[in-house]
Amino acid sequence: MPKLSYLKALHRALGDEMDRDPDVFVLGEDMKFALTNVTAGFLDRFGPSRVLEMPLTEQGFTNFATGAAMAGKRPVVEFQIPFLLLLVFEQITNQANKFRLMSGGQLSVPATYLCPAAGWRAAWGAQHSDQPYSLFAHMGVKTVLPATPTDAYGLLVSAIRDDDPVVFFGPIATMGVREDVDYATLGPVPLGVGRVHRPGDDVTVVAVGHLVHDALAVADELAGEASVEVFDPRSVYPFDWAGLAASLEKTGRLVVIDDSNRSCGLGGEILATAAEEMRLVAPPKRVTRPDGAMVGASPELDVALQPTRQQLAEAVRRVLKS
Amino acid sequence: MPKLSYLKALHRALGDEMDRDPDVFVLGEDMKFALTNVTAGFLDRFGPSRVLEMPLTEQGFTNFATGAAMAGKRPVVEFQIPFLLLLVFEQITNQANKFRLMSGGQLSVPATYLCPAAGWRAAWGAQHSDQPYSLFAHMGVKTVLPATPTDAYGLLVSAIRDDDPVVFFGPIATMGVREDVDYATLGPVPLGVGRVHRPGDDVTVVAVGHLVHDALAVADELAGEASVEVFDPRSVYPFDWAGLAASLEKTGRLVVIDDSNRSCGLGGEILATAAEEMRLVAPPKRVTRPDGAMVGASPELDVALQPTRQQLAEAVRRVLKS
Amino acid sequence: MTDPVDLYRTIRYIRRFEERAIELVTAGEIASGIHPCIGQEAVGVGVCANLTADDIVLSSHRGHGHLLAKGCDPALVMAEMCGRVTGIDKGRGGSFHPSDLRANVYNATGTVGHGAAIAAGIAFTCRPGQVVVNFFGDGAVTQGALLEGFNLASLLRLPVVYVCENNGYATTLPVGTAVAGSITGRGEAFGIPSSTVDGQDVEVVMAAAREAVRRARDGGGPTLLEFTTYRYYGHHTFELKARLRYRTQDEIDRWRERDPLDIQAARVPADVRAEVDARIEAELDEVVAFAVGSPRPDPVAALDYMYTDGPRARAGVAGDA
Amino acid sequence: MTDPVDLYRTIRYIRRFEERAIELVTAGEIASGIHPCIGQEAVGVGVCANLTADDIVLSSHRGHGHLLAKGCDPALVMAEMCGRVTGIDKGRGGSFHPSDLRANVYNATGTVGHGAAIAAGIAFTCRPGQVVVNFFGDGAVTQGALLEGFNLASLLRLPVVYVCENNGYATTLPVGTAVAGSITGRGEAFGIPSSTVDGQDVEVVMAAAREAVRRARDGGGPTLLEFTTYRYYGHHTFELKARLRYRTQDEIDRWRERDPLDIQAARVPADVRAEVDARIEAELDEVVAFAVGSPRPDPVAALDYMYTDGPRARAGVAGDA
Ligand SMILES: Cc1ncc(C[n+]2csc(CCOP(=O)(O)OP(=O)(O)O)c2C)c(N)n1
Ligand SMILES: Cc1ncc(C[n+]2csc(CCOP(=O)(O)OP(=O)(O)O)c2C)c(N)n1
Ligand SMILES: [Mg+2]
Ligand SMILES: [Mg+2]
Repeated sequence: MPKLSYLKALHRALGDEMDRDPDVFVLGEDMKFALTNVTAGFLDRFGPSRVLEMPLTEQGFTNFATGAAMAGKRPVVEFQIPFLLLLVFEQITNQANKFRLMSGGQLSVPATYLCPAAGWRAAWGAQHSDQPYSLFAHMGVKTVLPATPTDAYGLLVSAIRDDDPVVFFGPIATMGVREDVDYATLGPVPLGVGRVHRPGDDVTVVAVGHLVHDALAVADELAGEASVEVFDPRSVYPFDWAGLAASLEKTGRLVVIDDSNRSCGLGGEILATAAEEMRLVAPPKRVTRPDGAMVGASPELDVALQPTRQQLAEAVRRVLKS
Repeated sequence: MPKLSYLKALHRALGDEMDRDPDVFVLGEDMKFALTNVTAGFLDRFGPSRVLEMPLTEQGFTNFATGAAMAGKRPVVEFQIPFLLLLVFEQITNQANKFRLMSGGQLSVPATYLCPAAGWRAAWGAQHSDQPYSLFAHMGVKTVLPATPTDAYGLLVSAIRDDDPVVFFGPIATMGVREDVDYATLGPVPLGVGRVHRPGDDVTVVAVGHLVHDALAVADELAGEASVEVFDPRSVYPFDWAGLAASLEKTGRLVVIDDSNRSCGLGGEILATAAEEMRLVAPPKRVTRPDGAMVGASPELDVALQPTRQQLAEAVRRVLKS
Repeated sequence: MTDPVDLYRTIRYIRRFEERAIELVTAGEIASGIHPCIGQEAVGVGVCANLTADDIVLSSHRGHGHLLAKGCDPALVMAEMCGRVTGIDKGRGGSFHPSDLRANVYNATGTVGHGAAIAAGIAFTCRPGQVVVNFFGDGAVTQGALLEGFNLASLLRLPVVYVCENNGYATTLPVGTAVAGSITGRGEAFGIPSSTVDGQDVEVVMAAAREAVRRARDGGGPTLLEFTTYRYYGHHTFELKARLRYRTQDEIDRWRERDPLDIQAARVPADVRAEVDARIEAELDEVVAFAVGSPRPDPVAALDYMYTDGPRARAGVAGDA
Repeated sequence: MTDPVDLYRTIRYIRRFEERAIELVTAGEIASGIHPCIGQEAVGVGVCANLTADDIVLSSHRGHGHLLAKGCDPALVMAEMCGRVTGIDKGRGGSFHPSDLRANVYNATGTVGHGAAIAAGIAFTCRPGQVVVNFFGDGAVTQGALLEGFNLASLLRLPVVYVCENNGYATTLPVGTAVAGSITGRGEAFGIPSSTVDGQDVEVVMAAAREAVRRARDGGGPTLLEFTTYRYYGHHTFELKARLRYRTQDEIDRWRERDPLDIQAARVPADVRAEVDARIEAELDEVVAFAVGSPRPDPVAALDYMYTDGPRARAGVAGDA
């Protein structure tokens, strides 16, 4: 079977949707030369009226997408750097995401915000390496963070077809991930539905984004000691609480590995909801970035600020002991 | 003793700091006529070079404050509406708050962002009634949310004197709160240090902002049934984890009431940290706004979207039973 | 809708509609208060006189006049302002951020100035000949996002007419102390034809807008029209209680001498006016009765309309969702 | 620093400094890669020639030339680019966002265009006669926040010189397709004297900047100078690997014919140049040796410098903080 990379999956998903639905169009910076490669060849394939080159005007073109979406189009807005989603935070969370309610359901804003470059950029400086997905979850914006090429394909398709704003985070660290796929089986993956990558009985490890692959490696490494279930929610918001509850019914033990900042991050939300509403026989643990981590200053420091397999293995061992 | 209102406490704290330190100045919209009343009379008292009237240019004047702060001033930037802090989210979290690290400690950004109008505005529409403090905590920006006039005075003074950016949230619902104070005793309140408003043995209720007053009322109401400790962290970030741990050592039971959105909010962070690191003899509970709540559309709906005393009383009773 | 009597009727209607609305604010029926456009009616009326039902309007927080001029049902608009479920937005938009797709009035964002790029995005979807009008104030031109919208509209040569209602103030801030350079200069900087026009005479407004609308219809791209005008009642009805000293009574009186209603009234015979006025009063009685008589939203519906589909937001307490 | 030889020396130094830096990128010593300013050196040198040690520079992501022209220690700048603790920012700023208060060079923000208002804020604190220069590119003028900065600087009549290095591209985007209207028109819209000047001849740059700096010193407020220039090496060193077809070799060659180094070299006798060049090579050997020989940051210090005081951030795992 052919190998599909995560980046190619994004390219294919967007292209397929643009083939399928003439209302879908893409806009962003350096579109013409497809700097991120997501839109490679799209200008020739779909023409300049559906591949819009935008100036260095993020708030402007995010609002532009909102207008086009209210009027019936399905814009996909590409952001090359995660902090650009902070720059347009108000436009997405306080405008695009609220207009449907404010209009009493008259209109919707089917816009997709695609960041195919979330997370660490070595030495680019502390402003370029954030993982702001928890912020969008807090504001109630649909947010996805797929880990594999198949899920990236399926969730980008679903995000584009969704009638509400959806933020799609593709971690830099996953862009090269490759997977054997039968193209015929590629299809939409529903928002808010997680996936058990590896079943287990002793402890549930919730991992998101590129850390899913680290969690699987740690699960293998610990195979002799314990049976680890690896659960990937795939969507940050809405979150698959039922899927998590089902896993905890079985294991009763929880460790989360999450690349977002610790305080008020996704990892905390998962621990909180589990502690409040689900079966836990031992105190849960999370492995995250530090509070308000500033990643990107220099490679040596950056590595120390991101969750590691060793930290996860250690946390799993502790949770199993307690 | 004279009664001091929360709003007057802000006015007094800012005025006292401007008297004490010539580097402190205030900027924002409608300064000249002190629309929020925080700066009432300041133009005559301190002159136009320290009370800067700003156009409808939030990102511009937030960056302006960053520049002035890097150069040694202590700007206090007023925002009349909470969503304006979303509009300048990138300027505060990704610029002002990171410049110290990026400069290797050469410079700091002693700016204070004062929102004396956080939370619900009846019928102003879904864009004007947010409580975005958890977002700043996630990004590691020092953030305070005092509940009483004395704490408002003390934390605004500390925020202004702090050498890092600090966001100050004053809930609309507290502006009218009045307290007997001996002006001589008014003084700085340290960031990151909470306060036990009412000691108790059976359950710890963590309440923030205007909800502290509701929590105290509920504690009274439940006095016959249980001894409720009411803990007010006062700062959202850094959080007084030691203070919370001390309270839970005693009670082992936790309920949080928090006006922020549920998912990835402060309430969740408190439950998560307690579940992971502190003594809990029963599952904790939180009373919050719903996920991604859109408050402000209409009074009837808005009331249904904000935490109530009944919800808190019910949660406390459940936690005591379990 | 370019006949002098029609123009008079619409101005008069908006004037009386808002005067009745102010009564409802005082009576506590409009919880938000309102941003009255009284004194500025000629701008919305003169501009919209050039529009068809197919054309699109993106309004501002001071938008009641735009909505009525564009053809929204006054009863449903008043019901919306009163937060009733019968309102154009089922009571979820309120006075500040109305939208009414039946009349092609899109959501007025609360983020001042940001409508400019939203309007550009809507214009990007327009059929040939269809036009988008975006109304905003003098304060909006100091918001960078508005200028980003100008750049996009000009680069893509979009059919947008940008209408700046320069009423002299952003809340309490005089335009002269907020806007370095000029408002029209901001349009010209982006290659957008820009001009300053008297906003008190509806026929002058109509003529200036006609040219801009034609340019947009013919694929000539955006235009910026700055209309000089004035709001008698202040920024928001809170000024009825809190007297702010940012302007003098003398200034208000001078502007009232060029009242848009008087100017247009002078072009309509007295007997015709009497008839028009009487009918308006009768209609407004029904409008107010409908609005005040309509039901308020049910709290159990507080999470409705948040999302088109998918799971509903979790409630603020576990268990009950 | 206005003598032709000094100007030549600084241009030559920057050119060779970056050529050596590119070698270090290839060698893996500069992990971020760099945004070379090679081809644009005359702008930073000509502008900074008018500044005193007391004046302040706010640079951009393409800032090595600005730093050296303002008098930063090249060894410490190179060490910073290599992420070493001996760097101007202890290895926390890197190549893209350097600051060096010893030379009054403030933090270059990574958010393109946002330096304009930061510069205004710094200028607000300036002593009479002190000046702030903010460098940015042609792409920055399409960022609304930059225009908000222009408005504030003009309203407050602040001593800022805005220097736009128009090198024709924002990454791959040609300025003509990004900027509707003109760059200088954006300054004029805010009442800021604005002009377009040749950026390849350092003496022409210096003369244009002299006037702007004098205006700022004398309390005359901000100026916008647009310098037409060009970067030979592309946006970032990743273009050394990934050949992007957004410009032609022919275009690059035509610009090289007006190379700022050649233009200034022609004004300096060959023997003098030979001596200058030799000394630069010797110095750069030491600069590179110092940078590469310096220690990298210790991971245990990853949370240092985040806050001035108060509790440290919690670690990513409970227990060990
Ligand atoms: C970005 C932003 N800043 C501030 C506000 C608060 N605000 C609402 S209306 C207004 C004044 C707007 O003035 P102008 O644009 O002249 O319109 P006018 O009220 O005069 O019609 C302000 C400051 C807001 N809603 N959005
Ligand atoms: C607000 C923002 N948008 C996008 C980027 C990514 N980015 C970094 S440099 C750059 C191009 C800047 O072009 P220009 O301003 O002309 O400066 P030049 O690189 O040509 O010197 C872009 C798009 C950014 N850092 N900030
Ligand atoms: Mg106005
Ligand atoms: Mg450029």
